Amino acid sequence: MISTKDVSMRFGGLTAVSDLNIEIQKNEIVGLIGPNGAGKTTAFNTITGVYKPTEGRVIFKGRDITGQKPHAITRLGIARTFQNIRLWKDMDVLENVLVACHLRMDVGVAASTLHLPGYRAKERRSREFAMSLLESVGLADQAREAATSLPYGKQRRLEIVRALATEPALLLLDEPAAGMNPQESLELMDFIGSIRDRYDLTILLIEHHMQVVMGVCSRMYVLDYGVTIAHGTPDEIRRDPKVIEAYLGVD
Amino acid sequence: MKIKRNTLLSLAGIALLVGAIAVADATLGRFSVRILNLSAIYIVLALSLNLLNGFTGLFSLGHAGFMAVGAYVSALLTMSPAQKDMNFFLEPIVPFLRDLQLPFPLALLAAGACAGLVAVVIGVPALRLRDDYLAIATLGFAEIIRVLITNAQSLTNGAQGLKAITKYSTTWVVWSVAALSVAFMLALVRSSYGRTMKAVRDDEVAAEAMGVNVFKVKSTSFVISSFMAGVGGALLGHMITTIDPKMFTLTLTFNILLIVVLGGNGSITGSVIGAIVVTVLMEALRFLDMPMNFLFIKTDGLPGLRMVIFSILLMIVVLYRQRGLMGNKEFNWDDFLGIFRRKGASGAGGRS
Amino acid sequence: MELSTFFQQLTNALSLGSLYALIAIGYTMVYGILRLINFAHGDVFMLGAYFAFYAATSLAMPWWVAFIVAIGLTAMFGMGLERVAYRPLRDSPKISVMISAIGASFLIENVGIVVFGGRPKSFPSIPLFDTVVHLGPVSVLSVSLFIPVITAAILVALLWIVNGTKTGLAMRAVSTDLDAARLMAIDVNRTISMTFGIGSLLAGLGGIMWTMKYPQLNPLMGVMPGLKCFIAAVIGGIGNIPGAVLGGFLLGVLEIMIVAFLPELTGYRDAFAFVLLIVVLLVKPSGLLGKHQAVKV
Amino acid sequence: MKKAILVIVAIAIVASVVGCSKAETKTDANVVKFGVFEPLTGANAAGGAEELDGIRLAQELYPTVTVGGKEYKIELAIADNKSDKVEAANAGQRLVDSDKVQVVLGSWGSGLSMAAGPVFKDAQIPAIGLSCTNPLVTKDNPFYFRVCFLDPFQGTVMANYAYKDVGARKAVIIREVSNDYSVGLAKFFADSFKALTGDQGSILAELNYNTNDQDFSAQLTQVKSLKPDVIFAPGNYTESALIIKQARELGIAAPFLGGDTWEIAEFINVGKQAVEGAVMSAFFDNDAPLTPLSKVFVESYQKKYGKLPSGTAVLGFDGYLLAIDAIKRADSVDPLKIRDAVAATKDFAGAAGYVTLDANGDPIKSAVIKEVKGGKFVFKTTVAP
Amino acid sequence: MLRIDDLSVHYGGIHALQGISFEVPEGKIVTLIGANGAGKSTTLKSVVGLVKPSGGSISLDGARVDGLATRDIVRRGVVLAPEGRRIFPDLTSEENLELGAFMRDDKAGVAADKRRMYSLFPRLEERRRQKAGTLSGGEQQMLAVARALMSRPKLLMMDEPSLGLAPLIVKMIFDIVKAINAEGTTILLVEQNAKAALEIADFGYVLETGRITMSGPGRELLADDGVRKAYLGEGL
Repeated sequence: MISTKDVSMRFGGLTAVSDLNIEIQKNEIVGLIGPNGAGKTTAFNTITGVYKPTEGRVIFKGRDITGQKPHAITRLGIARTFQNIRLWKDMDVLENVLVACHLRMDVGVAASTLHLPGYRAKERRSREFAMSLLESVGLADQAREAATSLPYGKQRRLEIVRALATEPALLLLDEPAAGMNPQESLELMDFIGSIRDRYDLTILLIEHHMQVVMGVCSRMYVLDYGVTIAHGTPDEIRRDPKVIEAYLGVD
Repeated sequence: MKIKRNTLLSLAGIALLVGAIAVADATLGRFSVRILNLSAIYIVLALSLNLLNGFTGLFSLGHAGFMAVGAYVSALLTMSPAQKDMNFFLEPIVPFLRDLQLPFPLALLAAGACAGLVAVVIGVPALRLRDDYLAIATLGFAEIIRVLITNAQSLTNGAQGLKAITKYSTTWVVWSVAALSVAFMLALVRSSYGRTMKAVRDDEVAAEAMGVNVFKVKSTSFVISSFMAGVGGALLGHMITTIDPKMFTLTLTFNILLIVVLGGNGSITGSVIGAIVVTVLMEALRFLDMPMNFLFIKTDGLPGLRMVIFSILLMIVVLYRQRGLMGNKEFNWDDFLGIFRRKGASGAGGRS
Repeated sequence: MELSTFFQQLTNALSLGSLYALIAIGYTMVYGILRLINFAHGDVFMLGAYFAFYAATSLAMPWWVAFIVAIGLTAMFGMGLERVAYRPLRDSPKISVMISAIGASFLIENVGIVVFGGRPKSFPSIPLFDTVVHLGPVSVLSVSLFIPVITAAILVALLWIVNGTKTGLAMRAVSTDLDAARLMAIDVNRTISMTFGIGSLLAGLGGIMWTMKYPQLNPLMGVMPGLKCFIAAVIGGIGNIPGAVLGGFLLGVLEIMIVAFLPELTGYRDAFAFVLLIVVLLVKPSGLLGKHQAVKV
Repeated sequence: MKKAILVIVAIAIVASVVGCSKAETKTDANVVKFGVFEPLTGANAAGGAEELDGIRLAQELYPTVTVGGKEYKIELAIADNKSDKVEAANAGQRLVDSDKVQVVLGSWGSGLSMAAGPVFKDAQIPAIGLSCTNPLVTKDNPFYFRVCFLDPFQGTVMANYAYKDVGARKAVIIREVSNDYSVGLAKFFADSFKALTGDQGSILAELNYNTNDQDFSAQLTQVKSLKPDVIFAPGNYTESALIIKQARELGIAAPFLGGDTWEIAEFINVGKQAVEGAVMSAFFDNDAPLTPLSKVFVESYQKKYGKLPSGTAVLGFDGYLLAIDAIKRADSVDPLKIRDAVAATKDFAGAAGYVTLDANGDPIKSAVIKEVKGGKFVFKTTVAP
Repeated sequence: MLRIDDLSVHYGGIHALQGISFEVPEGKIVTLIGANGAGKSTTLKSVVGLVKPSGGSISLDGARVDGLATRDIVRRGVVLAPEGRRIFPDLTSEENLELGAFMRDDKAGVAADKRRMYSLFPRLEERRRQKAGTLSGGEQQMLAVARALMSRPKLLMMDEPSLGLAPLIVKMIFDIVKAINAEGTTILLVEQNAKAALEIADFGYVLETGRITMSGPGRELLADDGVRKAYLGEGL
């Protein structure tokens, strides 16, 4: 589905990610873990086009997408969420999702401003789709509330739903469980598993709480200082001495 | 049920407004009608700036430039060759432009189109800049346009400006264009495309990640806004019937910006109210410039006092009510009726 | 072009450039600390000139006393302006603060028109500044010899304040991270106020020097110099003090040399400043000496 | 939030009430209203103030007019046009509509007059321009007249002066490119000067500057290297004074010639020593009385304002008197009749000479040439058309 | 020393702290642990006045300090080494240290403390003329701690000092924290690296979405099953 070939990202003298090689198959859920500042989010940003990698290639569905603009990459089927929630604060919950639906509506300014019949049909479909997505995370009742008035956990869910509205094949989740208590985190992981099945997704997910991702991921990559220090199944990772040392910080 | 009621109310409201304008046009003096019509032009201009500033989050200070383009294009296209000869008495106008004459509606469209075109050519590259950098770059563009117009003697008549432009900006014309602009803005803002603009305003990075082509959305907004500014500028020219480059300075842009800010950044209702309030207030405050006698204190005329009071009012709004009169809310019947209901419930008798 | 003409133009350019530089420094100081384009800077500049005018004429002070009083008043005015128009908006979006700056500029101009009158006033001639000096074929007004010296002195003094004193340390801290500066027990409000004071002091000084060179005052006299010097500050890299000086000189040289080498384009002179601005913004938005600031995602 | 709205609404209400009550002042049967439409703020404020001084003096001397045996009191309705076209049209409309004036006087600045011209034309109110010299002001507008000469005439006069009196064969023109007045005058001067010298190359260069520019060193250095016999630099008085000052600093000795806008105290105040010897065309001179009224004007002006009048002030005076004269001749206060009377003006004796209006509404008038000498404007000669 | 009673903080619609109470006794190390967004940083920010509480009280040595300006709170001896270090990247390391002592007027004392910091963190002395932004993450964290100590605080609050640091450096930082504490400075430590924090803490509190859900001596919490499961990655 997606692979990165020797992707490196340098800022000035600082190498945030070096020689990242990730390979994910369709319908896998893969974790990208590592301590804060290990370069996980930078890796996301190079995949989604926010940064153009200093070196290396990003291949999605057999196609080189390195250096493409983020919106173009989203159109190709990669959607993401953000570590620090980035909802549109002056819009309500439904509108937040509808903006993401715009991508697949393929309507121009003229058609949408004049509310031409074709646009009306598409808009109706988008609304139905958005509402069904909201329903799936229990936000349908709050569709008309301001997005930022939701509690933290629900904002996270809304971000995921918003990403789903772009109808992606690959979903990148940046610390989806941040700010949740362990119970909520576990529920979230179940939810992630369920959307994978329902929407036929491939998921790459950043976390730094390992036990949260262990249950849901089939494989994981461990980053430290931008370097991939390990990858494998949760069991392999759990036993890897390098991971234990670098990641858990045990003495 | 409720929706039906509101639709009916809206229709009634529109009918009432049309009636009011008709009555005003027929009965009010020319001065009042002039102010009324000027308000309509400012509605168009304020909406155009609000589209950029309020709905797309682009801070542009270049509106005067696009207005100038619109005003000149429409003026030159509607003038007869004889009028042009009279105007260009220093240096003759270039021949192809001399003989080109279009009916007013076409000229108005051409004015908008040319302003839009200028926006594409010079403005769009500047959209890579952010915030205050964009503001000063657009400000710079507007000044450059003005200097070009001043120096292009055989095209624009330079500093002499143009005189005897036909007065097409009648009450019905300006208010129709204003109504059309309001309708257009409402339709745009409520459409899917309008939502992407607001998304770009609130968080560009998130918008880009959700598949919104941020650059395209910004450019579209910029070009539409310039188109409207061009139309507004043209209407202004056809109202005053004479234009020159000195009209289109930064002060003009600031005036429109004030309307947008006063009315509420991101509120169509706000821009409409702001345009009317500001235009009327500027004239209503004129008494401040005259000699006054308040009881015992007599002053000689203090020319300029009006502008002082006006600027103080503006500062009060900016400092104490940053979101303007309407915030980013729009007028709707439920809130409007709610005001009366609340007053009735609290039993306040002080309604005048 | 004859050599003497060229040298005369070069002198013109340096003289204009150093004046631009002097005013641009004030702009850059204020921007450096608040990231705010102080649209009212040009109007503060105008006030400085008027204060000096009234002190020297109505109050009949000796010119140097008048200058000191005027510069002091201007600095105080700048601090007051920050307090009234910018401080209440410190946590507001950038656009609000900019609009407030525009509003303040409007207000000062309009008050100026009412208080000072719309008719231009002329500054009484001060022989020390108002004599023509001949340097070979080149002639120059004596004030034009003082201005570069003053600009250089100000540059040195400011670099010392910013890099060598505790106040300067606080200024630099406040300009990078407001909250972290608070954690260092820095009085952020006072530091910002002081920066505004210094910036306005320079505007006042610039206004006075300006009227020494071009001895007429009117309430809108600050608008064009304000814009030009802002452009100079942006070209040099706004927030960067040596950058402002560089930008001022560049702009002065450009404006003069355009006229010198392409006299048929004199009518476009004002446009060139803006063209230069836009080119710099598009090619290197952070200015010639400015640092690039990455946007964090 | 509510407070801010309340404040604004309250002020708006108060303003409109006061404003309206002002506008609706008693329409006394025995009052004639003269609208004065001038830039009292903004870039042209000084010129507007000069004209207003002349008008006020005239009102003081001639506060009434007798029509049909009835004495009418003359009231002034003054509107500031802020040196801005949009405002100018509004102010003009306000005068005819709210103040219901019978005649309009003004405005300094031809562009402003042109902006309000159609308003007066529509309302059929006669307007008398005072010092607006642009040919377009009265063109195509049967309701606009003026009491000053026009730019083409002024340009010719100065070209003649340059050629004959200065003996110049090579001239440089410095134009304020954003000022219609300056650009127009420069062109008329250039045409005449070329005709006089018979040399298309007699204008060595036309250099430009913009309104509000203050540094002209680059243009002037250019001028210096061209070594012209004379420099024609019509434009705003402040910029012009700065140009001459900077030219002298650069060591340019050639005489400077300009137009009527120079004849104002600020020109000498700003230029000081440097403008000594500058020569300009003017409307009027205190030392060369053109009519019996000239002396009356100069004396009463000095008494009222404690200074010598400028050519602009005298035109304000004359405009007011022409309006009274027309009302007397029409023997009516009906604006249309006043208009016809104004249009028929012949040999009207104002303080600044005799006025006869042509079909366009423009006077055929003499110009005066003055020079700055000893910090004063000194009469040189009168040029008849 | 520090006492927090029923502290509430709102950010717009979010109720970030929902009435928490705890105490930091003089001379002790107290730690707040919890997930991202639980409200740990908010707590520290409200103590130094960077965040205005919407309810509750904060008192220092018995005197209320909520509502005071940050500068005045710092002058009373509370200092925060903030999350993400927040060093001044364009200033040199030495200037950063001087800023830490900004409120102090005793030049000799400041100079002595600077020397002490250099002996505590020799790496910083090597880099004293270098712009702080060019330091490595660990060096920046050392600088942040040293800068905080330059004000001679009575109470040192540290927000995630181990963030993004290599284990060796984390260990070193924690050793220094212990040493500082031994010299008499009270410490309030916020950490996600719960294990390291609890090991050195006298007392710990667990924050969960704006509420304190557990508290107890560090060692006890370390042994608690719930804590182990939720925050220590046990049962991996």
